[in-house]
Amino acid sequence: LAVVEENEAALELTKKLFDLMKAKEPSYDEEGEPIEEEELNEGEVENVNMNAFHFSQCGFAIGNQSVVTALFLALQKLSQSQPLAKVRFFGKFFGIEKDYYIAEAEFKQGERGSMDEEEEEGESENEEEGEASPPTDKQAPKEEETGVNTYVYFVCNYIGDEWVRLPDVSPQQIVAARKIVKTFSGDLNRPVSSIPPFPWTESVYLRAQIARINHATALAPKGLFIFEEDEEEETGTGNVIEDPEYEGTSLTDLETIDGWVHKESYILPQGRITWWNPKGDLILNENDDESLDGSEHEEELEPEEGPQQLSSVGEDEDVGPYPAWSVGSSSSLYPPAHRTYFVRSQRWPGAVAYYYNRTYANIYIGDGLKFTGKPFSPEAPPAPKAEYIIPEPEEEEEPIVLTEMMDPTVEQERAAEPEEEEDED
Amino acid sequence: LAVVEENEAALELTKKLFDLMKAKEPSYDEEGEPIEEEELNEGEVENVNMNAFHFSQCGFAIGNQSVVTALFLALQKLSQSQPLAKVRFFGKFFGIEKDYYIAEAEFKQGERGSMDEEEEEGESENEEEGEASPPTDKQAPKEEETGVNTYVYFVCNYIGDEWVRLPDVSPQQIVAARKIVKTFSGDLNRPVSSIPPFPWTESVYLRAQIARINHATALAPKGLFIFEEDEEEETGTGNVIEDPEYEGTSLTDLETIDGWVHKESYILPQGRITWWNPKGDLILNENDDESLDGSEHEEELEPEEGPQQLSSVGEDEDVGPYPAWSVGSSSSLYPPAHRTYFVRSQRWPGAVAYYYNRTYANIYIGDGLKFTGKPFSPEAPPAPKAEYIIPEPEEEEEPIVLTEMMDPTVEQERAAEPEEEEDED
Amino acid sequence: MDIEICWHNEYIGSNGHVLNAEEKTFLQTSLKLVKNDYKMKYLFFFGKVLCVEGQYYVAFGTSDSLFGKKTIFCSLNAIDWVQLPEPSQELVVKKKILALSELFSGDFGQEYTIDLHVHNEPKPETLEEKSEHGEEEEEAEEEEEEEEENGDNAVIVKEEERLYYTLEALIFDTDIVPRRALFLTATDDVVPNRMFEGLSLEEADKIQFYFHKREPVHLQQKTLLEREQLLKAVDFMDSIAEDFPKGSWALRFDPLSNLVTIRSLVWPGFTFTHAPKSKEFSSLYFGNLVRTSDLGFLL
Amino acid sequence: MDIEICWHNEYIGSNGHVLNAEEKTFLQTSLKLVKNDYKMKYLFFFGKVLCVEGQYYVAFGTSDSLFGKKTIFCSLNAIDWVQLPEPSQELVVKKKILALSELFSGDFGQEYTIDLHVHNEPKPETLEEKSEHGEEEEEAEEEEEEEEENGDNAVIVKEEERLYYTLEALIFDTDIVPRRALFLTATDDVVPNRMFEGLSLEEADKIQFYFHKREPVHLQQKTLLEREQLLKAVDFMDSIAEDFPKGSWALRFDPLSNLVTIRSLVWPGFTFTHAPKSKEFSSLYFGNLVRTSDLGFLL
Repeated sequence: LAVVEENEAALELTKKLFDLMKAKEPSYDEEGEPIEEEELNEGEVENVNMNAFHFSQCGFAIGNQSVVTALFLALQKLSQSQPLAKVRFFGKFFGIEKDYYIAEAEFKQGERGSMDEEEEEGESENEEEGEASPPTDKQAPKEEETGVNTYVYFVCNYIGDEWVRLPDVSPQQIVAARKIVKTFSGDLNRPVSSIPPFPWTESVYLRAQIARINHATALAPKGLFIFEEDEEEETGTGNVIEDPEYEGTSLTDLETIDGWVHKESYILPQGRITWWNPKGDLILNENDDESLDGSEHEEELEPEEGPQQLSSVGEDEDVGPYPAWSVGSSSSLYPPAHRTYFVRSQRWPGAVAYYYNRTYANIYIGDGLKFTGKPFSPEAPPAPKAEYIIPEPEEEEEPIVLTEMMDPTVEQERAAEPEEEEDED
Repeated sequence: LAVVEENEAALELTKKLFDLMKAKEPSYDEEGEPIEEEELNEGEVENVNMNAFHFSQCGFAIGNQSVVTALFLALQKLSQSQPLAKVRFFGKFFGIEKDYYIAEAEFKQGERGSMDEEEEEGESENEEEGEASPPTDKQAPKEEETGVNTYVYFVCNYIGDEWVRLPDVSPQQIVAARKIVKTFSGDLNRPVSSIPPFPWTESVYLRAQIARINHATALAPKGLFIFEEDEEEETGTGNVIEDPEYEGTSLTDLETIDGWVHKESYILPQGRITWWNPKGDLILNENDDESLDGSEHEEELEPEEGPQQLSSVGEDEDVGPYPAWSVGSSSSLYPPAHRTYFVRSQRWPGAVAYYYNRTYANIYIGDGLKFTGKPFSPEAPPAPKAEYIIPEPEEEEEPIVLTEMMDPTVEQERAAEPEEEEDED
Repeated sequence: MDIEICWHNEYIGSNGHVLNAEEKTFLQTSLKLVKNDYKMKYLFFFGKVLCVEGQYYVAFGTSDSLFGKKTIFCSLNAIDWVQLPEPSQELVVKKKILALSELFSGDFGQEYTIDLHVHNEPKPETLEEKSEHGEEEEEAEEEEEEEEENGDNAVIVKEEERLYYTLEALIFDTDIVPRRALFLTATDDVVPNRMFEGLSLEEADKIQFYFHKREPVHLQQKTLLEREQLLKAVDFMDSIAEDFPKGSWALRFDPLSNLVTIRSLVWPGFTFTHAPKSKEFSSLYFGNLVRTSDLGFLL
Repeated sequence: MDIEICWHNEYIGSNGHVLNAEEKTFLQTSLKLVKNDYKMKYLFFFGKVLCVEGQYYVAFGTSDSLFGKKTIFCSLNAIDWVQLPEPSQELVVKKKILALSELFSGDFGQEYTIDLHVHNEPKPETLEEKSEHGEEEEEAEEEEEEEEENGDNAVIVKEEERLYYTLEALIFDTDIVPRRALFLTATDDVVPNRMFEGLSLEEADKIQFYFHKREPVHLQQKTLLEREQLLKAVDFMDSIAEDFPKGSWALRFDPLSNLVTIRSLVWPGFTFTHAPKSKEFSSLYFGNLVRTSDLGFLL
């Protein structure tokens, strides 16, 4: 038996949760008959409950069962309020003052729309860049509904709060986010004070980190996904579909790192998934694999390359002296078929995926910062105000090829600098 | 942070648990190399962890996660110490002083053996009956390694204690157990003082109740099991095997009672699964289905009949005015495919089965007593020392057919009386 | 509340029942609002009544002192709660209601006909309405009933009323605390004892160290000499060891989880748990709200 | 212990980590034996150090008073525990050991070469043994090392020693309690405060109401006037609000679970949880035992 204690803030949130709970109930205003209200959207919502169980078996947790249930209610409400096809819980970012709960969504075909007022707001706070206007040939254009903007993200500080849609991310924002090391405050509208400066609000920084984390750590069990019409050899970015003949991933593979592949392509140094040729106006269509093949086009610039979608995570570059991934299982007692297997990222601590009997999920719960394995200063800030710097390849086998070209503009500098981080997110 | 507090009894049990934990570790006495000790038996042990999760989603629990893990360790140790093919957790009986944890085991082919000293002990305490000797034609013979003795049961009072093997059960013991209402004490060797008298110790009473509960409440999802070589029509006791083409049970069925079938046949009033003809010396072989067909043999006595193996539980007789089973699911929020479905017995409160995505399990956690739905006195004690009584059919459509026959012996009275309980366990 | 519900679930599992994830979430949320809306000083989640269809979730609270008049709350879905109104039946009717033995239907409005003839026991009349295929004997009874219903000697009560009386009796019988958990102040207020550190291991497995959290009944009947032995500030309640019938509680200490569990044999489904040497204790009811009447046979 | 481990898991989940079912079972069982075998008066499970291979489970205890000399226990499998011997390195070596920044290997016997030259920082020498494909620059360093190892200015220490010193520092920095949870008796004994009923909601979200569970360091430096304001029996420890650098703690109140969570930004992975208005508090560490040194950039 327990005494219920309460305070105002808690009461406020409790009422919001109560509304979520009520929302799932059909109304029965008249005698017995359920009232059909306006048709609600029915997006597919992740089985948070089951996934939370498996994560907890592996030592990772979103929170207790009540938190998980409340989270499901909140995701379900989100999926009903917008024309979403799919919603999953991306994870949680710790902030100094508040945390962010993050939902990853896919809109139904053609229903994505723009961000309405919210996007406008976000854009107006972007003081320097004009990436909403058509891209010039000087600056890598934003990927629209594809690449790093394939998914739309919604965040809230407390489960039960309204979900706030994050703006799409531009290559320049990703490039800038890579250069800073900054703990989140928990306030989306706060400017990010960092060295070097990050000229947008925390919402943009958050969105950029989500993109980096997702493209570096979203994993799938080997064999579950295949490329449609065997385009994998060519581009690594073909349309990926579930293999209808998938029979589960071998437990022997899961005990090592071999059971896991990347579900997403890495973000190129440029800040995009598909390489944009800064030389010409030609914007490469990401589904047009032939145009990506450098040899056929005889471009002067080598396109940037990174690990491909569905490549084995065992091939990922080490984090300093350590392997990029660490595997484990839920049990030392149960026979292999009864264990839940997991893999966690060393580069993005808090990113983890589990596998159990053909089901799997990814989650990220961390401070949103990359671990580089370098002593003391996880990421050395670049010298401020430097002139054009030839990027130094670090910890990499192949030096980056630089060709003779025109004097770079400021924008080109921006696009060029992050190459030191290639492959890492 | 927590202070560890301890007392003697707890310390004793803790050491036993510690030994269980250590047992699972390979020994590394020399430098690094694991030492192979005597070959341990490797029986298949139920995935207690996963099943406990699903049960808890439905509101039923064995205990917290530590209890569940300790239980697995204990079952695993049991499976290694004897030539068992399969072990599952049958459930828990509450006793006044101690509880019983019960494991259900199947021995490997031909390895079952007798109970050694333990059985002898059990038998010696049986003062009146001589069922260890070959059955006479006056008394229904014990089923050997089949029927109510298909499984072997092991019990302990605390997880971590030694498992004690329970003796096989005779028809007379089942018949006697049906007549009494008695809470367990938790002491296997204690005599059962009841009205009418039960002439064996609590271990026999426990074993009889387990048989009654298992044969009444062990369920399987519809479609998972099929009869080998379509013998089902004839006897209801054919060899049951898993359907290799099973694709899961329909969720629509699981939302009602239609998703569930009996995994075991009911125990006949006689106290056996296969009917034994008291008229002649002929003992029916339970696998010889033709011999069971009354019409072919033209016996004078109608064989007793009860609901058959793999029959739908929806056809079970009501418990007084209430349906025998009640169904439910883990969630009102998640879409049907993400829910765990369960069915619980009204007749044996504490017996429950769950289904989730082709997996299922049964468990019993209760006081070992039947609920009859009758006011005040769950089971009216029969008038003591009465002469031969013609059994009155209760709550049944068909009256029982009685044929003219010789004056009954005491044994026949025993065998006849329980007919009032037909179909109920 | 939050913590306690968690705690319940981890441990009361030894009783075979837990609240599942959704129930916990719903209860935590909705009971906070109940406490606030009804201005309860103390609010306790009591358990779950298993009915023929569905269940009742039950909570109770007091708006003033711990021993104050209890308000009983009920919910069908763990979200929407109603306060059960206190019925005003005569004592004789109340007794007959408490003697009803059929399961609760799960419908507040379900009606029960209480026969006030000088019979041995009331009959489960409502049940027969459901069993259409009754035997002749039952039909005969039904006719009898109908007569009674028309006469002055039958009272029709609602399940809501039966629920109130039965829960009141159940809570009266089973709402227990370890010795020293509550404290009687100099001004005769009953308050949680801040100094309470749990029973010792020696105390914890004896039922005389558990008390009914209510105004004492047996205590008044003790001789002055007996009362002399007691600590006024602590022993101001009835010990459950004095409950009738004897043996109506089963106490168990589990060294694995280091917990004492007390089950009521009179009200099967009621479980109380205490972790010795800690402040922690809690109880939960999961049952069909039918009192055991044949304890004599069982024990 | 049992209860606390349960409690940890339900709530520390907000940190992203929990102990899984097997870990809980193993810890509950094996730590009871540790407490008994080593005759610890107080024994606390502290957390889990994530290593390159596997992990170290960590517990610590005192055999006398709460502020007594801490014994640190370590286990690779949560079953078998060893007491970490206290190393006897000179202060200068200890400081260099604490400044090591590479991950722990998961092997007690792993050796680290501590360079005592007047360099800026010790180099992560052990790591290079593993990275076979090092660049020329690193190879050059390795040669340098070898020279040093042969000289008098290098000390080889074992991971066991590094583990002890680092854990000692971590526990010193992070072992915290809410105000009033501990009590200073008239005889200067520190004991758990039986009257502790938790922080109020107003107190609970301010870091000055949380204290280091150790002999105070900053307190002595206060003026008499400042000390006059303090309650001797309660404010006998350092508040974490005085920790340097400022902002090394992130405090959060979650109204949904009604819990305060305090995370250390200096030792990422350390989380303390308190349920306001309850006796409940606990903490757990899940991390790689590397102290953050670039807090200036992060904040």
